[in-house]
Amino acid sequence: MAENPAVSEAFDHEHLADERRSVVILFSGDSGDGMQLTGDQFTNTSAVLGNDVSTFPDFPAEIRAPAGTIPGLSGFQVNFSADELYTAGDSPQVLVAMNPAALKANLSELDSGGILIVNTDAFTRNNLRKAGYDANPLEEENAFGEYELVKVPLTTLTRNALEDIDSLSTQARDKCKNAFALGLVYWMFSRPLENTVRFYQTKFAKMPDVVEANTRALKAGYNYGDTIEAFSGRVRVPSRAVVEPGIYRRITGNEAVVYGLVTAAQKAQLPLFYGSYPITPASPILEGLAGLKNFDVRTFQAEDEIAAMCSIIGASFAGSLSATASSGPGIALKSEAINLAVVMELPMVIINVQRGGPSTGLPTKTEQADLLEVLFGRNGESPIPVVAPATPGECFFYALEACRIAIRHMTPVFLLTDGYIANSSEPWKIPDVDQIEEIKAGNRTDPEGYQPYMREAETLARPWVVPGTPGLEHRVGGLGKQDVTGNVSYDPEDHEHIVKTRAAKVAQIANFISPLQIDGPEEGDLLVLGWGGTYGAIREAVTRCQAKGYSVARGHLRSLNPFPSNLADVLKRYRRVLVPELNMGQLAFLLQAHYLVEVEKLNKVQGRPFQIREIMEKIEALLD
Amino acid sequence: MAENPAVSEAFDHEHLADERRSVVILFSGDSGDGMQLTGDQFTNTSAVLGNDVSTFPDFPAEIRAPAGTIPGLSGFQVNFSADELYTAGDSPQVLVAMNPAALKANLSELDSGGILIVNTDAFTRNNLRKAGYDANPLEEENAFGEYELVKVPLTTLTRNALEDIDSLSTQARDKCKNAFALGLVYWMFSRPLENTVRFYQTKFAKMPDVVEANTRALKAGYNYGDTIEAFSGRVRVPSRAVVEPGIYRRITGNEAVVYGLVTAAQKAQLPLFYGSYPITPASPILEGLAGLKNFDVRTFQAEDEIAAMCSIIGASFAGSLSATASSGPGIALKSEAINLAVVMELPMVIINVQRGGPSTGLPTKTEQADLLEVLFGRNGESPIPVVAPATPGECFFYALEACRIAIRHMTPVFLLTDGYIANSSEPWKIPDVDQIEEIKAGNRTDPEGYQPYMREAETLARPWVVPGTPGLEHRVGGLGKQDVTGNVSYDPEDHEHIVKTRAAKVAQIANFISPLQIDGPEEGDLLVLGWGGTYGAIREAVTRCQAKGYSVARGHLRSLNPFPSNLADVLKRYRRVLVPELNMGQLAFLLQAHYLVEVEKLNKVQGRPFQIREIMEKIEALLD
Amino acid sequence: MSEVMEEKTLTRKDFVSDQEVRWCPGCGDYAILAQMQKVLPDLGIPRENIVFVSGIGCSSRFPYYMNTYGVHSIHGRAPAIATGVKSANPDLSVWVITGDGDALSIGGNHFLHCLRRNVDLKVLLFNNRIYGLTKGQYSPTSLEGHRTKSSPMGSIDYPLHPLSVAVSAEATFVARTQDTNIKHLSQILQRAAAHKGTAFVEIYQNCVVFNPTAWDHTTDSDVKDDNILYLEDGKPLIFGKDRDKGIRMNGLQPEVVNLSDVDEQELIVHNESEDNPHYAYMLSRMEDPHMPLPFGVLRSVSRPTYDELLLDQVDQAVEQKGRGDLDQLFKSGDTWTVE
Amino acid sequence: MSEVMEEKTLTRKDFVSDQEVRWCPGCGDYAILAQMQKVLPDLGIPRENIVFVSGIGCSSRFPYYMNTYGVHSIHGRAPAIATGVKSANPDLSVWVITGDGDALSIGGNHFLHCLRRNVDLKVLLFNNRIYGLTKGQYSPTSLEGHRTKSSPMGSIDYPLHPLSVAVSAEATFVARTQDTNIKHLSQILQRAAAHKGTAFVEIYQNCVVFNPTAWDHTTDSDVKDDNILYLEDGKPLIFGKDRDKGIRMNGLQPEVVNLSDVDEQELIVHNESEDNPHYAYMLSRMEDPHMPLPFGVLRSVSRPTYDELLLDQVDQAVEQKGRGDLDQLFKSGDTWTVE
Ligand SMILES: Cc1ncc(C[n+]2csc(CCOP(=O)(O)OP(=O)(O)O)c2C)c(N)n1
Ligand SMILES: Cc1ncc(C[n+]2csc(CCOP(=O)(O)OP(=O)(O)O)c2C)c(N)n1
Ligand code: SF4
Ligand code: SF4
Ligand SMILES: [Mg+2]
Ligand SMILES: [Mg+2]
Repeated sequence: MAENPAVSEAFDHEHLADERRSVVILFSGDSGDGMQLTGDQFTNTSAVLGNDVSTFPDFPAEIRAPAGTIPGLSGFQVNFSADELYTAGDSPQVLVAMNPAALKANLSELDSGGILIVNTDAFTRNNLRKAGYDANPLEEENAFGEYELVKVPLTTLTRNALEDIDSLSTQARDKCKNAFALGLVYWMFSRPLENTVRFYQTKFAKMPDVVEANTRALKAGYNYGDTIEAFSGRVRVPSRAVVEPGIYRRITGNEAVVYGLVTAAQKAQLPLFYGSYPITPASPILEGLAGLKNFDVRTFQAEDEIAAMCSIIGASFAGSLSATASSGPGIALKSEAINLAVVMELPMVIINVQRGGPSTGLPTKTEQADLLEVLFGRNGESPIPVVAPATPGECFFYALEACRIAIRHMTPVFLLTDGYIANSSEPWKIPDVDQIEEIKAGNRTDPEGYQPYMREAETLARPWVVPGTPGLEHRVGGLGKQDVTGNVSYDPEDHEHIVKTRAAKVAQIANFISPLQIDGPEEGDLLVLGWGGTYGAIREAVTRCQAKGYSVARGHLRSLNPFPSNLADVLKRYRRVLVPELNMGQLAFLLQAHYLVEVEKLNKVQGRPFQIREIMEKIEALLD
Repeated sequence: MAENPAVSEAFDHEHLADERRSVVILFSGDSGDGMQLTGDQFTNTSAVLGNDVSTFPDFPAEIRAPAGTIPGLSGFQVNFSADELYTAGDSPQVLVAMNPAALKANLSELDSGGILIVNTDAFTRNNLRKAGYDANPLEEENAFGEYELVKVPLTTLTRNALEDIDSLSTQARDKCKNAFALGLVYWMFSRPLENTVRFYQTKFAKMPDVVEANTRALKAGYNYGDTIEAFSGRVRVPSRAVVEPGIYRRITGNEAVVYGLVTAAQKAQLPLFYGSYPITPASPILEGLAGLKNFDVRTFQAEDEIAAMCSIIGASFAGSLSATASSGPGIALKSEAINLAVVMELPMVIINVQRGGPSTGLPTKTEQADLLEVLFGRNGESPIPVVAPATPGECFFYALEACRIAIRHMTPVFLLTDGYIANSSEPWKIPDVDQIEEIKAGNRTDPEGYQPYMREAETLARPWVVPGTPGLEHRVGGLGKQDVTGNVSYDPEDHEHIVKTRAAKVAQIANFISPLQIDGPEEGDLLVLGWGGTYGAIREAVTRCQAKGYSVARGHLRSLNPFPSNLADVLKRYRRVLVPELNMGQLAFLLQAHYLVEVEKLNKVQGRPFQIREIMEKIEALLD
Repeated sequence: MSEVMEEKTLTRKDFVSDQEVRWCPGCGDYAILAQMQKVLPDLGIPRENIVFVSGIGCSSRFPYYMNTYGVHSIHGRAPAIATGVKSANPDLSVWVITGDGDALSIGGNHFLHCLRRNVDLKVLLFNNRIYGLTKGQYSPTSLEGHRTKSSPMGSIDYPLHPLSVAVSAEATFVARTQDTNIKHLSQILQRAAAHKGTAFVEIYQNCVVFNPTAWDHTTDSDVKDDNILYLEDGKPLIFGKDRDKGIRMNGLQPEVVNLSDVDEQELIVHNESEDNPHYAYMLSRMEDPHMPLPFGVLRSVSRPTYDELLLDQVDQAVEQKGRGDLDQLFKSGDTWTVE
Repeated sequence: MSEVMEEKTLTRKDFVSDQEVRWCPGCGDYAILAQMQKVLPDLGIPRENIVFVSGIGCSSRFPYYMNTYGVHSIHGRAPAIATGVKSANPDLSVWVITGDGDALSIGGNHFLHCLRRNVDLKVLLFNNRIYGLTKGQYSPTSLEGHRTKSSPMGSIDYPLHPLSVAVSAEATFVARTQDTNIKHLSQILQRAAAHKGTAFVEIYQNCVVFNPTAWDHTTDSDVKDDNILYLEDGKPLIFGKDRDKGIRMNGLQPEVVNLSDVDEQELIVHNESEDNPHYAYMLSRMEDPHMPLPFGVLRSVSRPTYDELLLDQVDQAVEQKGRGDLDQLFKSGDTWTVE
């Protein structure tokens, strides 16, 4: 059914190949080896071919290690499939190791029977030492018994292929070895080259010799596959059979957040003010928005996270849709100012792309350990709605939704994502822009009866009045205040009243959000409840357990504050509740406190996403 | 039994007076009227006389209002008693109102039948207007029917008394009217003047005419009482009968913290480094310590709270006992740096003198709403021990204890107090310095086998090695790390291991702290569980309910993280658990999450402490 | 600023809010408030286009008393909030009210960065050399040795010079005036309002309660004229009760000379628009006891403002790429169609 | 510094830690690390008395590579942490390693305040005019118009001048040097080490990955000698490949002159200990293209340090009140006895 303009005739009658429903490939090499780009190309081509895809880039630790070392590795794992996919796969069936370090670091992950492609040219004494090998493992007998080892002198072959491109230095030519490797992998999985060739043409438009070199290396790699017949056979991963019609693209969580924010601003007919300070893994949101100034996006790279937060308070006060993003240390720094936003009751979105903590922690790794912080990390009683998308694609919808909540309820809103969904990608069905509901952001202009903290009955939202509106001049601040008038007040009853009103306002949002959906039996032995980026692994694990006949259902929370109103009820319908989280049990803690149900916990704090099998094992252990 | 050097013969045979077990007086007037000083003097004199005393100063909101307005009021409530006291009293039996605003703001609090002393001179048209009176209430008939109204032209009388002190301006003489008022109240309760006269002599040592004026006004007030016989009778509040022997003084919570920190440093034989940024109500700790440099106390007034927190990390790294204090907004700002302290595993104490929040909130008012913040207000999994004294006097012991825990377990420790116990005072039995246990702070100097994150078996504490020690050079930081070596590590298992180790280290402190003590039946209908400054009101309420025959017991948590190890067990022994808190239910939330017991809540978020009767009502409602 | 000027002429009263003013009697803040309320009507800016943003401190209560839009924010952060306000709506006239602690202690960094970005804000620093609101601890402008609640043995911090810090932060407008010097104050407020870019004004302000003698040398009629140098653009640096003293360069250093001894030609001629900021810096370092304190505009140069440049980029982007179109954006890059 | 000097002479190797250095190949940080490791043995400070404190950034990994005590702290806060270290133990030699983002963006305030307090710290700012660690956004020293990941249309922030900011923050020692200029770098490190008080050194550092051309004008052999002015105390300001150019004052402004045209006598003579900081400020504002960039020590004056003054107050207090006695303290004020 998939019409695919990029699929040339040549590839349509590939029938000789072995067929597989899905395959996971891990590309691993030095940061300089272009692994992200290579993985990206493979993923795009596969997506365009009609596969479902899911990726997991694993960046090197923040400091660039000297080439050849394990800390300097950059990895890109792609799962592509004929069926629907929810994770980038527990472990690869194909490992492309550009140097000894890549082999050393990843070999243990490779599925037994998997294919191992190594660049033999990189196995020099120096590189072996840097990777921590005493001897060259490629020379050891039977070292790779359980794998299909494909030794390729990638550097040499690439050099040979590009011999006559004189305008390029050897270094520049050597850079093309990833194209050679990609070509080889394309051959293995019967993928067309057009897409990538076109990519080279666009990316290096100003350097025709670089286009030529890469294209040639790519083709050489492809042809090399044909020639050597190294593999036990080519593999075919067919297109998905049933896919919702539409136009698709790949999207990462950070990209989706960027699009979601811009869409919200357009739908609210407001400029978007985005104030932020760079930090891994949130910086791409700033960088993405900085490139969209023609949408009246105003990006402000602040001097620090405090200023970033304050700037969006100011911008919101002055009538912009405004947002900021940060991670770990930066979110902590914002907390004082966030509290001002709570008290001023102004709309804005604070994005926390969670990373491994505490403190500087693991900047490039993922974790879900900031949930309690965003709920409670401020002095006093300070309620803030929290939404958390489950997948890269959902980041679009929930960024938009966070803006909608912020404006409708006049409150700062937290959008919680994490390093995993921020950087990994999945196919995204491009929404019909016209179908997206407008955001009503009408600023009040009528002075009649105006009071700064008067409230809408349904939402308890106060009016958004912006400077420039005659007759509505008013002052707001962080001191204790009287409701309705907004006047500074130290009166005991005024204080208690407004504290409770703020709480009620946020609690009331439950009336506006969808109830928790359950996938599986309506009642039963076990409910697996998740939130955020663990979605794919949980979904897959539960589906597989259901297939095995277990009485297990699954729900995924997208609103962490308030919880959906049916949650209490849902929790009661299962004998046990399991919450898998990439932290020490933060959602579990909240559920116990709120609903007094005992929660089983599956916790992982390793800077890495769950594997499907880890969750399956836990489910089975609980139910066997 | 109370030997009291300050009690002159003259007062020993006061037998004519009516006798009361305890009385609550509220002094209220403009910030400039010297109410704090007046209240303080009355309290000291009463304490020295052998009464138990408990005080509650209520400062004006941070901005000095123009004289005569309600926001400009400064109040000082003192409860003095022949029995043991736990609070400053629910409501006064005597109100001294220096102006119309004081009357307006406090009259409704005065017990029916209470005595109302007003300065009639201050009831000018202007002042009445500022207080919001349309007419002079003193001129209304029966306006004060239920009270004993004593009208005193305080200003005039004071001026008259000081007529011939030419060296003082009228303004300066008028300032003495609080002394006149105090003298009058001294007369009412048969208190000696010596103590206060001595105080004037010391305080105004350099201004003999001021000493003379105040002393004369004081005596004039006293004599005025004798002369007018305005009151239904003088009241005698006898000394306490059974008091633990010892030397006593009055102490506020902030003073006690100062003494606790200095004592800890002396007992650990370390310099005390205190880095802080001024903020209400924590500044007095900085100011107190700044005056104790001869104890090798080094105070650093930082440029902000972040720098303050960072400076104590540096000082701790370099071997000082170190501490900081702040409140609401400042604690929020420190959170990023606190996380560094968690990861560096260095000893230090962070004091949060809680005030009304969120944001700037109610700087001079009390609240307990930062409990969840100190537990969870940091990115990642970041456990910190939290201790909370229950009374001003206990602040001494728990400041000392916080230092002890910090050093023994090599961790930052939170000390949670609040505006109420920080500013209010109680008699404090001066401890025998020699009896206070030393704090073992031995820095490791032996290079043999040293690793920065090697750990003691019992505490999991790492060694405290300070720069200057040869052979133990090492580097620490906020990045993910390997246990034992302390090396930077992004390894999944290393990360999970150290996250769990930090949690275990803090959990293990439960082995070192005393179990929760119960006052009342070992099991029964209701356990009232409190923490922090609500102690007095809870204790008194429970005692009274017990006296009424209710099956109610009481416990007070001083360690909020970890909880005492017997807590789970204690909670099970009562049919219901009630947690009164000055927040929306934070401890209740924790108990539900940890122990899955349903908790009844009594919450008050009014910037004011509980009244005894509020808690009694709740207990009775639950048990009737 | 909005193009459309309001027709109705405003008066002082239009700028007085309904909130009771709550500073200590005698506080210098009153005079500044009064001058501000007097100056604003003359600027021709519609009241609804004016926003006051402050941090925390006695001085920071200011916005409550102005019948305009206002934010009483958090300690030290007003410049960052104001940057957001101005970037969201460059038509607004945005004023930052701050204290010596608010601006130079906790807020030092935001102060620096709003100046260097030249955001079109008017920043008024009420310098009383003390923390007023928290009842009297020393501030970053307190003098060495100052005994306060938190420095009972005297402060050991060297004070910052607000004007020097501002100049070094690339400020395009730097001025000094004083609460009690009502006419001068009002002139300077007008000059600040007229400047496009960050206009920084240090206002000596008397905290009668916690630091009442801080500015005696500039208010006592006996000495003040010898201690203050009123700057006038294009005029030589002359001061003194009898205007008999002047400043000239002696090598690399400025020095005070008697006009009876030297020719006026030798004096430094004030040039507030001197591009190289080191001249303004030199002025900012003139202090008692050896030198008079410059009052007035030390520096006023013109540079594009942050908010201007920000919006320019938006316009440019629209020009280059066309007004943003979501559908186009979503479909940029590789897409595929499922039917 | 400790009075007792270690007997054993240390070598470069003694300062190399066991951690693998992880900067990009070609990064300027390597050279600075190497020079530091070379200079330290000559200072005669026992290794255990040396502490390196850094924030976050590529440059801030520095402490891991030094076999001394070290703290790799959080972004921008190293000066505050170092202040705590030094106050707790003034015997230590404390070095702060920071980047242009770390020191001047998020850390601007602490930077300012440690300088003004004159805490005895050596602060080395590795200026590469970019955020290296977060992969290439513009920094507070990036030039206007600089296109980076976060400024695709060019930066609209005016850059800060680190030396100017330092001077205005009352710095007692201010210097500039460069990663590739090994000999000069090593001299300046020695000078910084010898200074008592905060010694601030800006080091031009090459980020080969994200901003490789930033310092071409000071490294390209064709032009560098015309762009750099090496300061020597007591010597006239002369520069140029052929040392044929000099700087003199023209009214209030410095100007470049050809030595063939003017007498050397007219040139400004460098005086690093000039008390009035406006001379150092003037030097700090000399920039290409019109003026050469001063390298070397711009300012070095002597003032009591914060840590000294702090400990002095402790000593004084002990002298005045006697060594603190807890029992006495507790019993100060009104007490009463119950028997
Ligand atoms: C984060 C934070 N820290 C500390 C405080 C306490 N605080 C309020 S105002 C102030 C200083 C006021 O001094 P200044 O800025 O000079 O203003 P002034 O009161 O003198 O006008 C301080 C320390 C606070 N409100 N918030
Ligand atoms: C609180 C906080 N905000 C942001 C970051 C992300 N971050 C790390 S280093 C850095 C800037 C680095 O630039 P610079 O100080 O110039 O050092 P360089 O890498 O160029 O040596 C940033 C923004 C962080 N680690 N912590
Ligand atoms: S404390 Fe000082 S600055 Fe504050 S209102 Fe009073 S006089 Fe003014
Ligand atoms: S990114 Fe730049 S500064 Fe960082 S290590 Fe690489 S070259 Fe050096
Ligand atoms: Mg001030
Ligand atoms: Mg940099």
